[in-house]
Amino acid sequence: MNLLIPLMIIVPIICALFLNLLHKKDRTIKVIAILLALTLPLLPLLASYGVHFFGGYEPLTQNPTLSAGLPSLITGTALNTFHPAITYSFQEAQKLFLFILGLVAFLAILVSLFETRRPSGVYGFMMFMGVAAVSALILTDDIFNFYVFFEIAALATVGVVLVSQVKGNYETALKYMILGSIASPLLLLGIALLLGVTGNVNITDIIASLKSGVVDPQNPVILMACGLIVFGWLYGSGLPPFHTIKSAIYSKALPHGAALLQAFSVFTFIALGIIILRIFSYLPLSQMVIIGVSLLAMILGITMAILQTDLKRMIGFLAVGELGYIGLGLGLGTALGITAGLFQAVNEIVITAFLFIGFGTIYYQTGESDIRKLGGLMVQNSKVALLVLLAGFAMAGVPPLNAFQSKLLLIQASIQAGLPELGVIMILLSIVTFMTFMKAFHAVYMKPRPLDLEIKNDKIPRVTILALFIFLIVCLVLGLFPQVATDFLQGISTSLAGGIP
Amino acid sequence: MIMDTQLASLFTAGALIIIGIFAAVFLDNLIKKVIGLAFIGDGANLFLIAMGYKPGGIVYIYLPGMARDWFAQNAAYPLPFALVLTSIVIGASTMAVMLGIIMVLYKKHGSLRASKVLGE
Amino acid sequence: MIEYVLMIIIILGSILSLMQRDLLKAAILTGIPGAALAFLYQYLLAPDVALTQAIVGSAIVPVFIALAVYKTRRVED
Amino acid sequence: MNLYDLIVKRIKDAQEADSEGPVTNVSTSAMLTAEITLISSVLVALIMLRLVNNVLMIVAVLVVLFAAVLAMPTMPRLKREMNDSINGMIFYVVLALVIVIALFYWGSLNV
Repeated sequence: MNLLIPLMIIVPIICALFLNLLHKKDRTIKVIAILLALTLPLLPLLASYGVHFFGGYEPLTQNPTLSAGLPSLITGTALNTFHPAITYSFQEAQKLFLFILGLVAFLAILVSLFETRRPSGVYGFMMFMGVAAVSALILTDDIFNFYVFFEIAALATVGVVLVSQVKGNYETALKYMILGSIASPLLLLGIALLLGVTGNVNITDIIASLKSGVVDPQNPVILMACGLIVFGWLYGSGLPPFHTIKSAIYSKALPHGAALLQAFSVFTFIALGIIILRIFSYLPLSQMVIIGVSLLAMILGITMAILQTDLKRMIGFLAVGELGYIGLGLGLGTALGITAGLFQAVNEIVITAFLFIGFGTIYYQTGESDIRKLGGLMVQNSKVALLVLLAGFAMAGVPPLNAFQSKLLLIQASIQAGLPELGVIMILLSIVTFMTFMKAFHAVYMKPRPLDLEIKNDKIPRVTILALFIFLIVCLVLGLFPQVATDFLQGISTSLAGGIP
Repeated sequence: MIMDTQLASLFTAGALIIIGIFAAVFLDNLIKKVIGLAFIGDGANLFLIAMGYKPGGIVYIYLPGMARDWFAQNAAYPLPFALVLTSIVIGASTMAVMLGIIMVLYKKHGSLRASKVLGE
Repeated sequence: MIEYVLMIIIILGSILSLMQRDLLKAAILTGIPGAALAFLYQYLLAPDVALTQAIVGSAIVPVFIALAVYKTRRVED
Repeated sequence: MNLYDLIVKRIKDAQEADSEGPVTNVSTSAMLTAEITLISSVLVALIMLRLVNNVLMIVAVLVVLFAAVLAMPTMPRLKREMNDSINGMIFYVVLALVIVIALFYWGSLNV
């Protein structure tokens, strides 16, 4: 038993509830919130690898005392290896993902504590709750548990948008909830079909019963379940047709909230993507659909991003478009491709959070995010402008920074898998991404300043600049030493690619 | 009967889901939309329940005096039922949040028509 | 036999509640499929779920919707 | 009047019909870039059809190329189509649901 594994979910939930109890004692809350948020990236680093069974119900094979008196009807069959408890599995890949999630959450919460006037309240609650839900999504090996936390993450997303006080946030939140109420029952329906056919909700057991031939893998019901789960995946991660609503959600949140929300959707993307690959990798169609949807997301997301005039909406569309790179890596199905895709996911979370918080300083200073009304802010804060420029370089894949390494790996993987066209599209769209970024950068920092632009807050909190520096350091470390991250991902990608004949 | 109970409930669940999607797509009133969305959730729950049903079975409560093997062969499968309890509560809370947002939006726009409140 | 009647009530009740122009009536009619679902769960050997559904589906959900209707407007425009 | 001017003129016309803010140099060039990116990446993606059949690939690429040139400013239309209205969004969501289900239900048995 490894007690630190459940703590990774319990700590953020306790933070969420506890900090609301101390309402109105702002200074204390600030200190406690920072200390508790600091444990989020530290916990996964300290925990050792292992599996946690909630309630302590191990599979019978691992618990001889429980299985002693049982009839051979149970111990002699597959029931002996089934997992009766909700199982959380914490391996190398989960360690990396949870560390990155914790880091982004810590920095986003840190910045929000100093940029918003009231540190306690619903905003912090929603952020911590979302972090707890997404940690559970990454850890869980139980598909119904996944669904429950999926819904909680969606509600937390809505909550972050509702309290942002950006114009039009209620409308966007309601749209997101209506679309979510169509999509998530259908995800539940897919889970119900899987449960009905295999009699299990534990993913390892579902795979075991599919592999051993207890259940016919070509059963039409299972194909339908795969379709419905893929549909839920589209909703959870904001792939087309959900890309418009997802980018609207990012643009209606506060910048630090958006930095966290994009991390939520990328982690939902990889968590559910890994589940789809694990269960349905024997269907060639599932990989084709992943590739097709990812291509569509890249093309639509990035071309729509150029046309936007709202700064946050633009980065929102870019974030959706970058999801496509991860999907291509996963869809290739080779070990190299999956490693590259997951590495790209880690990089993208860091870089997009970097960009959101970096451009967020503009919103903090002027309260304006329409690029036609902005300009000439280089004079105000040239230091932040330099950092934002570096973030843009990182997103486009300029060598010493991290996305270069992962995009290079992705292109190598696509050539190795015999699909060099994907590499060409990736390079093309990277160039357009960079152009989009430069358009925003030029409009905000270099264009002559409009006369009616007024600066509300002259001074950017020092914490924000510190957060940007930490993001830059992470980008540089991952860019110079990609092995730091890829070593963690090696295990999961070989096991995922092993399922493909 | 033409159909057994399990199949008929699966069809009922499918009909509920289709009615709900129909309402979400074609009805313009926000409250009607929310009612329709609640039906989609109900349909998915009924589907799960029907998955656990056992024709001619008994309720999955182990009473003293029952033979263990007989119970194991006749009881309904309780796992989906446990899941539905969670799902019902999630559905109700999601609906409450949506209705709350609708009330705020009504104060702002003075209308419940989706094409007016949520258009563009 | 009774379960088939319940299924028909569920489907007809849901359609009926969506057809009302008076939103308060629609809110109250939502309780009919909710309650019928609860009875159906009882017939499908799930008494504990039936209890939850009876409370949520036939009381809480209609009351929530009715409250929302009171706070907004009663007749569909 | 060469091809570039022709394309830019058509894009400007389409944008004026859209009438959302003034038509600036930046917005026109953004529209042009988006248009070219869309067409070229779709064309490159279509080359992957060679895994199915070579002739099919050539035919598909040519057809899409001609269609793209004939219906040139597709981007303003696409942008208008992907607006934030809830009815459009729900329509596309249900369409995607139908496509995904149909693809998996009938597609996987024959691939």
